[in-house]
Amino acid sequence: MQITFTSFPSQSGLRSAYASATKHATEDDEDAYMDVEPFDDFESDSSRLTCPGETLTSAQSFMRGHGTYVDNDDVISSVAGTVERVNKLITVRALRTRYNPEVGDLVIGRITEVQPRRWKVDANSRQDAVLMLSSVNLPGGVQRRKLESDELQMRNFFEEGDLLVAEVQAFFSDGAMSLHTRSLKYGKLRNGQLVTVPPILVRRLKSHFFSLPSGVDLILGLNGYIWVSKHVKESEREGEEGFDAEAVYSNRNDDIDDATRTAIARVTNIIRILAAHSVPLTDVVLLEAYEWAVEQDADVKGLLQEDVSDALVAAVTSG
Amino acid sequence: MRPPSPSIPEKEFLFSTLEKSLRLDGRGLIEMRPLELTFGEELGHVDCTLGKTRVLAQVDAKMVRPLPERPFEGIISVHSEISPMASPEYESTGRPSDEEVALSRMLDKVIRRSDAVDREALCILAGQRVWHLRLTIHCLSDAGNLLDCACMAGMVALRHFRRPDVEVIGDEVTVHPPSSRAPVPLSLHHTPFSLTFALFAPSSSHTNISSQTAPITLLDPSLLEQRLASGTLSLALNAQRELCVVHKAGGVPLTPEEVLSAVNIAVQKAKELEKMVDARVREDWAMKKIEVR
Amino acid sequence: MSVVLPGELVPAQHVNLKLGPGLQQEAASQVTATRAGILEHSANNSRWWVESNSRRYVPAPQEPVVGVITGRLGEGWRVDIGSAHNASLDALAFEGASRRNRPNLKVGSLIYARVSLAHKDMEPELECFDAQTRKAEGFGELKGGFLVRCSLRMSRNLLDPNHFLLPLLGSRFPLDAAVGVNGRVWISAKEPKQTIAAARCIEGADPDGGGMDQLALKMFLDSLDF
Amino acid sequence: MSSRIEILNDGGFRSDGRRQYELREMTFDMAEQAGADGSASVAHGLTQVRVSVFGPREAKMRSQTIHDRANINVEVGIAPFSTGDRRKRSKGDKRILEFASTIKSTFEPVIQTALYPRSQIDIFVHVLQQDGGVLQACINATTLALANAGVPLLDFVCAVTGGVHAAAPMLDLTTLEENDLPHVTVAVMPRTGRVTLVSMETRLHVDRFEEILRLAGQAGGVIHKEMRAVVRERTKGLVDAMGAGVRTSDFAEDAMVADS
Repeated sequence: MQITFTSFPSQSGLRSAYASATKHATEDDEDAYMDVEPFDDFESDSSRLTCPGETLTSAQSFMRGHGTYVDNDDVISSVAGTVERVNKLITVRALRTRYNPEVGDLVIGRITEVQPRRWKVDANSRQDAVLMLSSVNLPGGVQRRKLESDELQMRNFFEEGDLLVAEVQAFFSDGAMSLHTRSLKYGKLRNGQLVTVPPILVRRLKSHFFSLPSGVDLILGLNGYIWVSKHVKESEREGEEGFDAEAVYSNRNDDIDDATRTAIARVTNIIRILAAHSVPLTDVVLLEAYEWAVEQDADVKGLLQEDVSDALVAAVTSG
Repeated sequence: MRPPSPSIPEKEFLFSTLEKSLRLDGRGLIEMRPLELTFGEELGHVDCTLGKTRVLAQVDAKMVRPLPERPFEGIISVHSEISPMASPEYESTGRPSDEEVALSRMLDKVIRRSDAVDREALCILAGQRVWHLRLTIHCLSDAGNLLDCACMAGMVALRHFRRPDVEVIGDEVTVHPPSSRAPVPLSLHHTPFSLTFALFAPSSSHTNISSQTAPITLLDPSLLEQRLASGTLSLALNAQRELCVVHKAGGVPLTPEEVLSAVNIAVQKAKELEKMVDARVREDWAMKKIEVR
Repeated sequence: MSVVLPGELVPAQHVNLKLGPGLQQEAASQVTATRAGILEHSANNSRWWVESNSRRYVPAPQEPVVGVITGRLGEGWRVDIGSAHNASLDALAFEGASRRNRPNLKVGSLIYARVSLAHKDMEPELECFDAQTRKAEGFGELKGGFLVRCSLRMSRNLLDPNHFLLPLLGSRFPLDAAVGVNGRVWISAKEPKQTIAAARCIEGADPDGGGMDQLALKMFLDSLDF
Repeated sequence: MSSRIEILNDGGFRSDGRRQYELREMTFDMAEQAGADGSASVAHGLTQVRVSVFGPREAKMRSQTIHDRANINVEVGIAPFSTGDRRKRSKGDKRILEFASTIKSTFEPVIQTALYPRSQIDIFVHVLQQDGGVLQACINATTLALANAGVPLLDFVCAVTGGVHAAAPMLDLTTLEENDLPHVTVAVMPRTGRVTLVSMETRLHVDRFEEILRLAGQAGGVIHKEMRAVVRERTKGLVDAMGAGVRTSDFAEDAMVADS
């Protein structure tokens, strides 16, 4: 008996790049995708792909990591992605997923809720992160004692909708992460705009803060949130002694001139283009892309046109 | 306040007994709780109990104008509602609960979609007058497997019900009161019975649902069994080996053989139920002395 | 034996009168029943109460109860004991518990505890030790076994040393039981079959269930396989 | 009216020219939808469904959180223009609610919910065109959307509809055929070949049911192959795109550190 399908002409021209409209498949077909090669030559092929439900290896000789589960002595993949192996540990990394936090990660988040002695922060993770009142810098310096009045004026520091940059401090027992902003690098974000990209495109770098020429600062959050803002001169940053609560928790933007606004918009569009083409974002890539865009003298809006953005990606990736 | 989910010792004890094929109330795995049917004064009024689960069903008929798109067919409507009186599990909130949706859809499928009642036989005068049957299901108490009990009550009520005899001369319709002419039973194509199996994943690791060994299947789950089961399989079928509804959404995955073996068990049970229901309805009719002549 | 209905006047009089469940004093010397049941009094007529059966537990101090942990509550747990409100159980109310060493209870764990505070305007509170001696005295987490739910009357009967059921079961097989007056009885025997038999006997003997007397229950027990 | 049309003619062809066991053209589209964590469009012939998945994310209502696993929320919308008779169905329609609850309970044991305590996974299903096999399209689209969102699944869930015309079983029915024939929707988990969903609402003899159940199980395997091919193609596309960007020594070093 044969199970076959299709009777209508395929219209794949109308569909996107990932659409499939297969003409014919029968049960007797050679299974082209059934590459159940022995696990030994796995090392040679560093980017082996897998899908949910595919058996990867035996559970007796390997340990299961993220993205896998064990059933009947088999390690089986539970996500679609690339198989990675470290010694005996097998993990599958999904290519599109929410942010998986680790302690020490730099993230950008948005306040969703003000609760007693804590803020809830959306950081593109499986649960909202928690920012304790005790984990933020309060006016008056580090040595200052907590006051009950702080609890009553929490909205003066952060309120719903505020964006902030913070570091993952620890995890609660249920897996929710707790953040802290106890460094002058961290805190409320102003003078710019947010771009979101798939978290996998932001890898861990030596520094996640950097400046592009023409006065644009970038913060690459590991959770895929990226902050593009007006450059703040080193000297103008608030020093340790002169912790100025008014400035740190201010809700007002500084004056931003038109050139800077254009530059911010250009960087934002570049990030959007690179993310749409799944190009991992690093300082080098971004700088190169920015220089290319300036060189081409393309207007900010024009970057988003398909031919221009393809050329941009080609320029950046070909090297 | 909803009662909390069963405690860990209850859960573990139930699983350990099921591995030994024991049930907490002493039943076998595919044994139903005793079914009792109590008929009311009126025809089409039945109180159906399955263990401590209890459902009341009542049928009445009135003459209405048929729907314009179906001039030759009578109308059947089923009303069901799970009120908080059935169990503290149910709360009276605006949106119907999942159980309520499942129950009303099951009743709809078993009684209306399966074509149990001959709708054309409910037509009195084409396009002018048809019978409108209204079946109301009251869930009085839920001690597990409310679904089967409600379907059973509904079907038995339809079996037990008799509508007044009518006579049509030309365009004139005469309804004969029960005192002058015996009311007539509904014309039913068949009687489907709903049978629900609770499925339990084998072995102690209940998280791992795709294990190779066969899951434990038990018929007519009690409240605790129902709450702890990892999935149910509901079948509705008649004594003529015809399936009317199969509903298994998620839960432990089964091999086709396991599904079919459950179907075969259900076939046997349906035959037994048919026999019992038939006997009970006849017995009650005989007692009520409906026949005038 | 006299049956009273709610609203009936009760001839309870004593210089040191103490009223139990189901009775209420309205005027100076007028006592009325608030519950239907059998009116009982102590030998010297000082204590009066109405013996009735229900399934809803109203907490009273010092009563032993079986509860299910439903969640964490600050330093302790929230416990369902079948009353109108969840009870709270402090993590330190256990034998040998300290800030460092607290019992490991999960959501869904069963505990045997005593009601330490029951007030109509407050959440009931539980403790798993004797507050004076700080000894467990049988209270604590119940591991394994099975939980049987019965009427309040049945659980009170089971606590009565003269009641036949537990000695009868004990004569057939070894059995651990923790009886809560909130209509929950935890039982544990070696074999699951024995636990099932015990559970079915409790249900059979329940005045609100099978209602079997000693003789009938003995026959019922003999018919079971354990 | 529909009974006037021959379901299966003497030559063994169905009303749309297919053979008994022939499935309609399938289109699986996993292109991203802005904002959603994963999405997919699936078409079986003229039936077309789109599914977006959001999450795992913070639960919108705290009362819905489950302390030891993620809560799954399914909402189904049926476009009024999806059928011939343009009809707006209200959100409280029992049939739609049952549909949503069927999808929810099908995926609840397949998603590894225990990995995400107190989170919520939202699945929004939109039926854009109906021509038979709507449940099958919804299940397949949900599987792909979940895979696309990187939500861990025990296996694919692949669904197909089967029916019987006078003792002749057939697969992947159109609305015309569904109106006339008893039909069953079966979803299989291909790795073990077990069925996780069986849904039938029409009268069918037990023996015929058996035949269809087995046939649909096999057809599920065929659909699985197609779905897997699409997921692989998409994964490969993303991996290649990302690989193309890796060339700065600086980054490669960091990537190594991150991976180990």
